[in-house]
Amino acid sequence: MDYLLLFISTVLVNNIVLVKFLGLCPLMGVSNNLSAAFGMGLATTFVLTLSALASWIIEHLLLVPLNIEFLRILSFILIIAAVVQFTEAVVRKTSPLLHKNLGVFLPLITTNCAVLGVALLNVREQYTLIQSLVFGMGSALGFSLVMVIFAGLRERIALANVPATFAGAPVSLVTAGLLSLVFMGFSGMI
Amino acid sequence: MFTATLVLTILGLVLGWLLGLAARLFAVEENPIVNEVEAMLPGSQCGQCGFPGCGAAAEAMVAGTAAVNCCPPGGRALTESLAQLLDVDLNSLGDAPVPLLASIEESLCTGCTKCYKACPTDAIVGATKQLHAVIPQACTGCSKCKDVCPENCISLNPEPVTLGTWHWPKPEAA
Amino acid sequence: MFGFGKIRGGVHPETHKDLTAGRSILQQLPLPRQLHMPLSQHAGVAATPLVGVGDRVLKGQLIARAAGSMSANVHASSSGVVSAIGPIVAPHPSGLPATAITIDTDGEDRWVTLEPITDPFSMDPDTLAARVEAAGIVGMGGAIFPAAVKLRQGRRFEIQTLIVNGSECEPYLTCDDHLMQERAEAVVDGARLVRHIIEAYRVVIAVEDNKPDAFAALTKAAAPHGMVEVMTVPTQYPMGSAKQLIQAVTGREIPAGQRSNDIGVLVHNVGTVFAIQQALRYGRPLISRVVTVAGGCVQSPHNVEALLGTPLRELIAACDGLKGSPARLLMGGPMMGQIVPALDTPVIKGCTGLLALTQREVNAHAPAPCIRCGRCVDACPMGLVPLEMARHSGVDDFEHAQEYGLRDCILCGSCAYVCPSHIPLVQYFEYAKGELKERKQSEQKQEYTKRLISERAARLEQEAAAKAAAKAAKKKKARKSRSRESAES
Amino acid sequence: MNTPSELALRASPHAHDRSRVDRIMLQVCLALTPATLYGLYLFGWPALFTFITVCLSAVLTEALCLWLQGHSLNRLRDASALLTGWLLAMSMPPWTPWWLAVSAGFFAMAIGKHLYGGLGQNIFNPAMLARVALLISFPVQMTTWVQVAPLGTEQAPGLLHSLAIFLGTDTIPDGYTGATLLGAAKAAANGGSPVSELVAGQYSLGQAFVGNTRGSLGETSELLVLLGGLWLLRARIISWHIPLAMLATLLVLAAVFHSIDDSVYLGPWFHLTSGGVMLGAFFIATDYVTSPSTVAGKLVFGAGCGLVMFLIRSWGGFPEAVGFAVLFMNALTPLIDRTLRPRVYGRDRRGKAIHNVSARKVN
Repeated sequence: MDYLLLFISTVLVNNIVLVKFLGLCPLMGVSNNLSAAFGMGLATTFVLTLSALASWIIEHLLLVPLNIEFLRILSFILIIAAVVQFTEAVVRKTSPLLHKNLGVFLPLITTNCAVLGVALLNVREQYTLIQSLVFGMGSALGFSLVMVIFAGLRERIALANVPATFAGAPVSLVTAGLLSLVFMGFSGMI
Repeated sequence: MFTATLVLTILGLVLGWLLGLAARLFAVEENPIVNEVEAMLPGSQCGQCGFPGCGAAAEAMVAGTAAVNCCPPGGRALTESLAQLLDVDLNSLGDAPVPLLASIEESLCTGCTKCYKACPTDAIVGATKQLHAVIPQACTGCSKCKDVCPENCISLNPEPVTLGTWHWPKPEAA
Repeated sequence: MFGFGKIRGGVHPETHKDLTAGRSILQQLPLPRQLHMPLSQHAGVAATPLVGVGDRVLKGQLIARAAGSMSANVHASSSGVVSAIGPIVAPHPSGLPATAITIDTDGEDRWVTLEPITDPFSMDPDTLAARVEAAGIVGMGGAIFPAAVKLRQGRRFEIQTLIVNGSECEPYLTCDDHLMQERAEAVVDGARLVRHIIEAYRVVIAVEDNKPDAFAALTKAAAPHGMVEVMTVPTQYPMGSAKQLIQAVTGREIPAGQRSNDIGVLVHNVGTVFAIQQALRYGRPLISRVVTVAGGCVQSPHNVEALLGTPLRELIAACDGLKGSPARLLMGGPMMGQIVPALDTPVIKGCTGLLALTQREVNAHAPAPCIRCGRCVDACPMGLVPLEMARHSGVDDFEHAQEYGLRDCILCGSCAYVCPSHIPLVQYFEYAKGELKERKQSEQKQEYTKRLISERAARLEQEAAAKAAAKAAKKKKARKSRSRESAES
Repeated sequence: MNTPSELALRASPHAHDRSRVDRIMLQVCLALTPATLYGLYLFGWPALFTFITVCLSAVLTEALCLWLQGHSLNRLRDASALLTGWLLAMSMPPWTPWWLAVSAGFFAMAIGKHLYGGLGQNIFNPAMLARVALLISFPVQMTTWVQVAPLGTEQAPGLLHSLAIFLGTDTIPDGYTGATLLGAAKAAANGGSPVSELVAGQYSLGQAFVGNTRGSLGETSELLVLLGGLWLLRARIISWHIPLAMLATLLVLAAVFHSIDDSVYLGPWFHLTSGGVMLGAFFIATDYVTSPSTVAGKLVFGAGCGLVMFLIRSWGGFPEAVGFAVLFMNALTPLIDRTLRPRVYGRDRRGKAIHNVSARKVN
């Protein structure tokens, strides 16, 4: 039950994108097409879950025993980069079209602050292995949910005649803000 | 200090090894995109795009030095499929050149068969000392016939709109 | 069997059919001085003219022959002299020219010798189909598909139900209604003949329930022949569309990409059936048709039986002219009819009506932005999402427009009729369909040129090879003769 | 007539029913009128000032935006700005001070609507967007609910006093303000005391329905709002799918949870008759622009609104949830529209041609 609560909380209430404002780069970059956004969501889910797991292992089996916590960020980035490279190889093999759609944003998951953020938050909140995994997956699903919703909205906005001053990134950013406003309705739950 | 260096080195080595393994496991063979583009082009080597032939045009398009709508015989359909393949924004392109059709001024034609021989698509029919005529369905508007005509009796004009080709224009937006 | 009758969506436009109600078909129109017979009054390839300028022609004489199987014959609708073969303003909204044979009538209206058939039921169906083809009959409800092609296609299928389409759902139009009322026997006879040709198990004449007189007349006429059912279907636009009518009568849908034949159904319009009856019983080719002349701007609206080729002006004159200047002048009904570019354009085979509408009747307004109210979605009889189709067509995103159903759109106009924003939805679809067609054609042309180029390359290669071979042979021969010479010496 | 002019080149159909956008908008306004008048009567002069200010602010902002974009001001005639302002005014506290009323109308029109290109292009319901944005930005003012003080009674402030309250030069008298019933229930639940007692003490179905309770104009008389909504249904301005799905979902969820533990969860009738649910179901959620356009989509949308509303009301931090629920489903609308389409004639749900063995004769 606790895990379920943690999961719902990370998906809806403390959404990584709309409430913690992490991972905005892919949100803006890849959400102009629904299928790409969905693919990005899946890829990020994969990376996030895997890196949350791996970073926990590194943290607790390597850094803490050896007393070298000061290497935390460095080693986490190393792990994330490796996981992303691995994911890219997989995506390229399994879905060339998705690979093309995601383009540069796939390797850029490396610098997706959500990924590093979740790994670091796991340490800060002193989550257990399972909790880290749930937190990682919840965050990733929250990220995917927002990506997909946002892509749907942007496909509609793309057809609207937005005033030239706001067309493109401005209206997307405002929409992200409004969406975040909407998600505030879930605050107070849990 | 030593531990830190060692840990990072080992970490790097292990991850690198894993990635190398993954790269081999998920290797993808990529086919050269230039061939794909060339296969899509009409292949009449007409040169209306300004390049010596379809192969050169394909190379230029992939390199980004030629616009994807530079091929008049290919028309909008080709432009769109190329734009999708090469990931080009269609709206960023200017107006495409209009496809043209050759027509022979009958009063001037001497039946020299020069155009007939030059046509890459066999779109001109006729025989020696007889009037030549253009088959519009086969003509790509490449102007090769015009270049060789000694009588200057070939002209290139945009395709006329007929009942068969007319269609409703886009309504004005509200 | 009467349990179906439901179609999806649809609209209930004001019918305005009372304008011509109770007025029988005007038959004796003054013979026009000139008749323009366009070579393309049918779907498919234009017919090839058989006469030249200056030729005398008789009424009913074949003046242009069908070019290939998807085409239709054209007959002179009165006797006279061919005065021109050339472009006239086409009965088409674009106002572009179309080739037509112009006949200066001589006033004698002299028929060619006709070949009536005394007992068509004893004849071979294929022969009858050939007679229908010879008579130049096309779909008279506006579809203008060559009738003989449809009959022949029908013969290749096991047709369960022949539906005679009497559900004239377009507002104003009553030409079919009057045909059914005044010539019920001929319509029933025609239905039996078509049934004989395609060997259908069952014949249903489907009449919308707002035409009780036609229903009564047909029922009476059909009574002696047990096999013709006369059935009412609900009054609803677009009930007259074949797909919808089939759904209403049989409860089945035509699978996407297939034709009604595939589900064992064939639909013919009452006008077509009547023309077929005339051709088979009396040998008369298709040279006239009933046209509804109506609308708020017509002095005395009537149905008139007009010779094909009659300038539209004459029809209006026969109805005592116009009152006021019309906001729209249409050929066909208001829902799917098209604007007429000029009143000189002639009556053609698919001309169901000539409407002169007032501004109030048209009720046109400047388009406003789409408010996504979804009324078009509710009105669409095909289950499409017109608002999305139009939005994507508007930005030339035809792929998405197709995804939302552009391909299945029958252009019935129900969506545009109910749109509170008055968006010209149908024009968006026409535009998108036209663009897609153009693209397909240019793709086909490209394939064709590619083939031509490779053929040419092969030919050149062959020629070069042949030349080389000839050269080699010559050389060889020369060498041989030289060696012989040297041997001899 | 012989020359095909630009105007003449019009595609079919050449007939049209009598519907027009402006007529639809005005009909919706008309449907709101009884509830509005009653609400204005209940809350007196300050409410009238607020109402007029919000509507005026919305219309003027629309005019400003149209002017800035170089559009014709004729577009104001479609009355959509008036309707948005009206709905917004009906969902705000009746005695909202002038500056809040002005910003509400401005936010709804400028950010909620014209940023996206104007009529028909916005993705969130402008009225709800403005209400939620203000609720989060000015939580105190936006939850200042005055007690019912019908015009002509002693409690009702006079015209001048009302104006002073509205302009902020005078404060609202003590004892006038309090929480809405839903707010009180939320507070009770948070404080750990059973809501059933509170409900038993203060709530009566009849009262809530007729509307002598604290709340916004659209929240007080659920009955009049419901009647207006039913009239819209009858006039075929809206369809039954969204309201029914929304109310039914809320009803069922509330009934189930209430029967599980009535000390924590409010009863179904309480849910339905409080917090402007009727206004939300018939007037807000059914907004054409921001709700799905297909039947299946509408049902899902309505059910989603009901579900989210129940979630927030039962476990969230905000007492009433119509705004958040509708906005959340607005965000999902493009996805719903994409996935839930009608079945196409001759095709199955997935768009494949329906199966048929061709009647072609074999030989």
